[in-house]
Amino acid sequence: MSAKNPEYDFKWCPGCGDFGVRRALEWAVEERGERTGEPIYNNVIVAGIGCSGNLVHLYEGEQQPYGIHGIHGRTLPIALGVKMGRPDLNVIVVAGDGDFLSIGQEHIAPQAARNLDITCVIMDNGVYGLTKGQSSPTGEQNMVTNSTPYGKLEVGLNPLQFFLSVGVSFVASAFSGKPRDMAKLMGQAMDHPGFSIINVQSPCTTYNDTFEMLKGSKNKGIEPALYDIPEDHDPTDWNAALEIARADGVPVGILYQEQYSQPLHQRIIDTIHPQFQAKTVPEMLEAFVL
Amino acid sequence: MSAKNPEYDFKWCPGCGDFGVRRALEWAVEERGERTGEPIYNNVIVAGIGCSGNLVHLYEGEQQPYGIHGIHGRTLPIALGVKMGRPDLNVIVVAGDGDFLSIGQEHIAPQAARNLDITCVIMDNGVYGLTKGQSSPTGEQNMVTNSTPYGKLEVGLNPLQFFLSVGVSFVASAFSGKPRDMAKLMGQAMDHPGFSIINVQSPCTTYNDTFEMLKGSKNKGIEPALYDIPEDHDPTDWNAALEIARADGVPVGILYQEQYSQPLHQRIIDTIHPQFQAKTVPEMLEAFVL
Amino acid sequence: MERRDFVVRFAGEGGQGVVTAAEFLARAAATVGYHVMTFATFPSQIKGGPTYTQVRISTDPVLSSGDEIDVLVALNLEAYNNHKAEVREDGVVMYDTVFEIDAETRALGVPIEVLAKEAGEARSANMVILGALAHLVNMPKEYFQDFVAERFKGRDKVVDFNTKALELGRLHAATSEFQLGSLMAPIRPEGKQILIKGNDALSIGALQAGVDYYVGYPISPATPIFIFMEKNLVGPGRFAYQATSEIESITAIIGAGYAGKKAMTATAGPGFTLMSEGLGLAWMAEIPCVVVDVQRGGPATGLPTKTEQSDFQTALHPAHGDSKLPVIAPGTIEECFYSAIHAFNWAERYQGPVILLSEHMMAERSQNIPMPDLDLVPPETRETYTGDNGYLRYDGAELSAMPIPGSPGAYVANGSEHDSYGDTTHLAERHVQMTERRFGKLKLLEDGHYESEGTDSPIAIMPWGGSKGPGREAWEALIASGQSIGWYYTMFLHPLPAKLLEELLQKELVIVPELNYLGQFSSYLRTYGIRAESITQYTGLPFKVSVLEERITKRVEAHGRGVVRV
Amino acid sequence: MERRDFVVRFAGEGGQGVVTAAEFLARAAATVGYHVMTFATFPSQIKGGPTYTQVRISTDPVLSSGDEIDVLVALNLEAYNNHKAEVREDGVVMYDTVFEIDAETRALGVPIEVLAKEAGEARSANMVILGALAHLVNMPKEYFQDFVAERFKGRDKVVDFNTKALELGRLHAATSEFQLGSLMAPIRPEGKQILIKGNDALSIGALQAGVDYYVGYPISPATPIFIFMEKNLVGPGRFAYQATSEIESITAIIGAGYAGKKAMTATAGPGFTLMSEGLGLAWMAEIPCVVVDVQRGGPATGLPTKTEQSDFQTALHPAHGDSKLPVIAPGTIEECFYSAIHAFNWAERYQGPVILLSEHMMAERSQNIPMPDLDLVPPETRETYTGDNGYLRYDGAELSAMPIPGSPGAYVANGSEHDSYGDTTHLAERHVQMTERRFGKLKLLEDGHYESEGTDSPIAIMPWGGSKGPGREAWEALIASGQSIGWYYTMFLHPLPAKLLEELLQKELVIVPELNYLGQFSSYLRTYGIRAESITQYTGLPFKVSVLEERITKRVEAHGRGVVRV
Ligand SMILES: Cc1ncc(C[n+]2csc(CCOP(=O)(O)OP(=O)(O)O)c2C)c(N)n1
Ligand SMILES: Cc1ncc(C[n+]2csc(CCOP(=O)(O)OP(=O)(O)O)c2C)c(N)n1
Ligand code: SF4
Ligand code: SF4
Ligand SMILES: [Mg+2]
Ligand SMILES: [Mg+2]
Repeated sequence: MSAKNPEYDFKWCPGCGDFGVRRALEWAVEERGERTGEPIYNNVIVAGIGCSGNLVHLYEGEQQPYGIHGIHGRTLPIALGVKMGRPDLNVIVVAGDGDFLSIGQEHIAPQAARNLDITCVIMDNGVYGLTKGQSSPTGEQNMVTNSTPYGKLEVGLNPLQFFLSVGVSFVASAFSGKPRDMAKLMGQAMDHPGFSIINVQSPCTTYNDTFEMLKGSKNKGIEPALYDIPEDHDPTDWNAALEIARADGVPVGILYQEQYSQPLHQRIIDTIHPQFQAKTVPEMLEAFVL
Repeated sequence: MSAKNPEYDFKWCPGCGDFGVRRALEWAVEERGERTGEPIYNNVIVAGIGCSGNLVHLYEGEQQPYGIHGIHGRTLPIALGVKMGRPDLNVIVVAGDGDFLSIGQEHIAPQAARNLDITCVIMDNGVYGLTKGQSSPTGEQNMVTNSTPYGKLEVGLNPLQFFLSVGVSFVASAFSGKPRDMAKLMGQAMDHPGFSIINVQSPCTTYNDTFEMLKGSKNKGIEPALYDIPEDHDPTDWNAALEIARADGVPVGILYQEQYSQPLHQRIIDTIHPQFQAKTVPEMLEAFVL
Repeated sequence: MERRDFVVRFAGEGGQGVVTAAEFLARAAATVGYHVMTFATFPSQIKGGPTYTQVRISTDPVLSSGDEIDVLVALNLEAYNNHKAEVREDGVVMYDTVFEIDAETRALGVPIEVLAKEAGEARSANMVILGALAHLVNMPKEYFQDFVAERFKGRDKVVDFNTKALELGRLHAATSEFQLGSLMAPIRPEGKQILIKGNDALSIGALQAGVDYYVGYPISPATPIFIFMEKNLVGPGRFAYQATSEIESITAIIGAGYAGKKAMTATAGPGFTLMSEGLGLAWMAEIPCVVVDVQRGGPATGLPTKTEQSDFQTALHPAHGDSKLPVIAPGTIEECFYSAIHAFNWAERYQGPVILLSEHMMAERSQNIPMPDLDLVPPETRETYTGDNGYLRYDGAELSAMPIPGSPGAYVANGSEHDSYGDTTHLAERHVQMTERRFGKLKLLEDGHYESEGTDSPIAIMPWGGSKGPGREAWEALIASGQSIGWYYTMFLHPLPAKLLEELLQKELVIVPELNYLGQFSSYLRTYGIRAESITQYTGLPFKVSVLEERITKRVEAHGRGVVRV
Repeated sequence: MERRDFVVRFAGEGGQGVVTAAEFLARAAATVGYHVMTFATFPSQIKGGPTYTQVRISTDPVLSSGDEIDVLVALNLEAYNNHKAEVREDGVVMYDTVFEIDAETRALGVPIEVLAKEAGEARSANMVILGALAHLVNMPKEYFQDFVAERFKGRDKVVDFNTKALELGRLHAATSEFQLGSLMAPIRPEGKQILIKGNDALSIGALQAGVDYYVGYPISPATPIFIFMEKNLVGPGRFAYQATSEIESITAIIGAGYAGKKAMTATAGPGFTLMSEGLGLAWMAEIPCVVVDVQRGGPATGLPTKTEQSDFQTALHPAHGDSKLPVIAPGTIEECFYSAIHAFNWAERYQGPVILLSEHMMAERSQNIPMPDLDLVPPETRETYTGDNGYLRYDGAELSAMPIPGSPGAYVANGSEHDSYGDTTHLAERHVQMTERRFGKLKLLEDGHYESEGTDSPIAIMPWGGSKGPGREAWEALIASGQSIGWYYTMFLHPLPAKLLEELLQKELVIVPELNYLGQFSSYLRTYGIRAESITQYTGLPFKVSVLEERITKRVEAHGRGVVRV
């Protein structure tokens, strides 16, 4: 977009993790297009409000997907609207941890229960970037930010555990520094027939630079927090997934994927359509005739 | 209230489970008052909107607690306001499953992370009673109601699992038909220094009469769904609690109680107060002097 | 004495069949060709609680539910005490002899249950009452009998005991000396008639408009629309669903509207308020959708089962920032049907959110209306973009065709201020252009129709919404009594029909009867420079015609004496 | 040429020190006794993006940030291109010689970095600029030198290289022929002065009022208030906390207000809209609380870093049903302080929610003001109930003492319509009584003060909020030029001071300069019958004084020609 649109001038800070996420998403969408033959305009990106949400304007592929950049915290119900209005579209949510897990948190469990067939990419940086560095739900207890000058009082939210607990049918974890791997995960998530979430560690270089913590530093003797989920992990095993989510470190890969996942729109086609005989307006009115 | 106030004319339907909950709460509050010597007016009941929420007006003890009967779904943040404004008060939330788990669901995980020191009594009847029988989050998949004429599409929410997963520090399950037992649980929940929730099976005799399912019927050969949590269950064991929550049947008793539970207001006293030297207004202004 | 008109009120405890009896009476009367209107009010509780339902039966079209009661059917003592004052002097109280009332000249005790059992079935209690009622107004017994026979066709036993109950009730009443004159034979209205409630009429109107996406959350008095959609808005390409809150409802229909659907939700005040932020987004991003607010008593949780017209101000400006949403308000059950089509047409035409303001009063009452004319208001559909990629969605100062996902022309629908592509911008010129673009589109909606009569008079009355009926009845009475007052009415509240605005600006005084404290609609008219003033009422009940007559007359007289408006 | 007034704009990319330079200049100038005002605008992004900050320095009190630029300091080519048009004819553009500009007569290239390095430290670039600026207006070099010496006292090296950089900048400018005359020596204002931003002044005002409970959620431009409270509102009995959303903020402060606290939150448009439902509850249940809305450009996510006065309508009627909330809007930085006290006083006095409408424009600008007088507006506290149990909390038609949990007098604060106990009711008479009670309490707030001058004139101007400054400056110029126009101003927007309302009703024309499209405040005045009309602007920027002068003059002339209002 910015390529063709000189008026749009938003920029992420140098080194911001979101650059990698954007690249990965471009690749994944392109790859999906090539694979399925669907045009790019069959994709709709629903973006949250935050530095992260600006991804929707910065998408710089040859062709651009549709986008909605709405209001803070409401990506999921907007996506519900798009997807259930047009189940043929590929719907992708991009949002920050504040947008998705604080003000927008209420919308996660319901989509999980419905198994809405969309893919969410969460740019988790542990802070509110766009409003300049306040505490976010995923920030750890005692963390000092400008909104928690004496240390954050509440326990940090473990997003992967939360997603699993409320029944999200595809849960993955990724790192913005590895866009190729992430693009692959995104492709798998989009192919998953149901509600999928990829929680991406996407560090905020300005307010919460976790690159070193994530990648480790040989010089400073810091062990990397990131690790690849072992090949032998069975992603259909919910308990094993929960164990990974609750363990130390930041896993990369698919934690959980429900084996027989039937998305909401499919359930409707399977259970309601056969039961129902649509009435016309004259037929409906007829029922009220005196 | 209704005793002294002839203008108030709300009534629950005959047999409604909420009668038992009210009785239990009256007992528990009275008992607490006797035990602690605190007057009844130290209690504040924050009520949801629904048949259940009317409990706040129907409280018929000698003396009445304070009450807030506000807007649909907002019991918890209102309780946050009361409790953190006045940590010396005993704050009790009474709400229905629709109020607490649908529109109000977003407020649960944050209070759990904060460990707000209040007690919630959820009257779970699997439907929206006051709006005449629509589907609620705890209703089961395929359930037919007037809002799900072709069967509910999404998976029913398991409230106990949800509470445990988001870190509620005291989780119990009760049955409205056993008010004495429930009163005891309520007393324990109020004594727990942190966020406690008692999920009460409180059947809606008009729209979802589950008494038979819960209590069973010898005549019809229906096994009761209710069972007492075995004495040997260790309520400090989170995994064991989760197992109970995920298993079949409706447990009665305490599933989980965090052993070292430090509520939000205590954390502030312990961590912030020692760090902080309060400035006066003149001191603050002085910092801006030219 | 011949009567053209007759009002019965059934009052008792919820669960005593008050609503059923009234609906049965209304349907029976309408079936033989009378005009009928019901009115119900009850507490916000499921079983029990004081409830009453009123039925007005008339040989002429009915505009209001009737000021005074001809017959009060009291099913318990409390009901008797609460309602007796509203019985007209020559009216009758019919009460169940299971309780005693204080001495009362015009009271007819009926041993309802005894007679019903005698007829063979306690459930036929309502028929006993109807039989007695029939006698009181000298109605041919065939009316009800035929209706029963038709209604329960094939279930002979039911027909039998109900017919007997009717007869026993009639005979019992005949033993008394009470009589209210004779209700004239019905003048059967021309054309097919339907008996329908406002919520149902509105729902079917929406289907006629082409609604194909509905997400809603239960709330009185809008729930019946939601339930109607859940049941009927199904099949390929259609979707109706229960949200977890009104915030979800509004944002979901915005997503659907963006995706090309005709999307709608319905709610009442508390839910409407929760939709505020979403409505601001729909306005800003230019996304068509329809939000029905079936008003009830406010503020906050308010009075869920009472009627009020107090959401107008908030409907105009639900969200922060510069916006002023299109608002349509039906004033009759018929208009509930047509206004739903207009609402969708507006949403599609100007590409934005439209508020359809209904009221508890209309939502829950039954009335006979002519079978709606499906050709009267042709459904419109937005202009969609059919070109290639690289489209400037928000170019220029006027409406532009809307691209739909799945076709070329991808853009970002943006809740931040944006440029022609939909990308975020902070340029002053853009904000000016886009603000003017958004407001400019309202011009497309200024051609709504309106009613005007007696336009020569410098004084007019102009009710809105559900106050149309009582307002009209009062106006007709005032005209008949020789007063000179103009009549204006439109369901298009914002933007007002341009010509109507011009006409109103000429008036010395425009009197607006409305059911709220603030005089919300007259305040709105005054912002345009119209010399408008309200007659307000905030009891949770509709206007009585006689009260309106009196208050209008007083205001007109004061005007004559040179009293100027505030 | 002697000058009393001087405007500099620093423009560049975010991160180039634009804000720091301006703040430094303002503080230095204010320290020696000038009056100063800054104005900043930047995109909604963290680093980079076109940013500018303007500083006005004057020997007299400053009312607006200045229409035309005397000196533009352009730190990149884009900044130069975007801003050069606003430089006055005899002004100067100072630009960094790292880039080239097209031929321009009055442009002074400064090798900023080179000179800074020469001074010994690249970080002293800003001082090079300030040195050059000092030369342009012939400012004694001691002003900045002394300020640097004081500011960095004890850090000799820093004092040293900054002083050098100042001097190098000055000398470089002196090699050019540019001169803007001499800025007159400052006339030091009497009494202690502070240099402060609107958000800080408002926060301290709230503390002075006795706020003891704050729950908030980050949002521009209100975040600084939140952060101030997080830092300062701590200690026993006090609480400041980050909510998960604005719905949580508002309902939490309602709970706290009920529990006896002076509770507050601050937000901007999108958050304010989300608070609508809660505000309706606070009105209905009569719970004191203060909600600050620091307005930004709307609607929806809108223009987070631009200024606008477009939330007024929604502030009055945020929620469905009959309510009309008290609204106070400060118009200056000083008023930010005092209005916060008034807002709490109102909330406590009438027992309900009060909206304090600030603006981006004031929130983010620095200005010197006299040290606030802590005795001027004594904090008020609600009347609390001290009797026994069995109290009728909502009895009668007037305010009644409020019981506080933990003391006798328990009742239910109810969002449904209620009786005197607070229990839910559906009775018509109760709804009438309670509605009148709620609105009647507003009478307690009608004694606000206001400014009025030139009251003989049939025409007046009456800006509100942040448009007060430019409006006043324009008015003073018009009066000086011999025009006869009255001046009205109040920060008490609703309810208006009763006497002011009376005065305004006498006017032939009240002109309201305001930063929104709809003319929201003049519309509101027209609902009272006042012949008000707006001069609107919706660019996201404040009014220029010259533009206002011209537009007011035109309107007054049109009035003279008999043009009547719409
Ligand atoms: C209703 C509402 N409240 C608050 C805001 C202000 N706001 C904008 S972005 C943001 C948080 C962003 O945090 P996150 O989602 O983590 O995104 P990030 O910037 O870190 O990528 C907030 C609170 C808003 N736009 N709307
Ligand atoms: C914002 C809002 N939306 C909807 C409603 C309507 N409403 C009242 S009670 C209720 C649901 C009640 O269900 P639940 O909480 O389970 O209580 P129950 O009646 O079953 O005890 C709803 C949706 C409302 N009052 N406010
Ligand atoms: S503030 Fe943080 S999240 Fe935002 S753009 Fe900068 S680095 Fe990225
Ligand atoms: S509807 Fe159900 S929940 Fe409500 S009072 Fe009746 S039985 Fe109880
Ligand atoms: Mg973030
Ligand atoms: Mg329920």
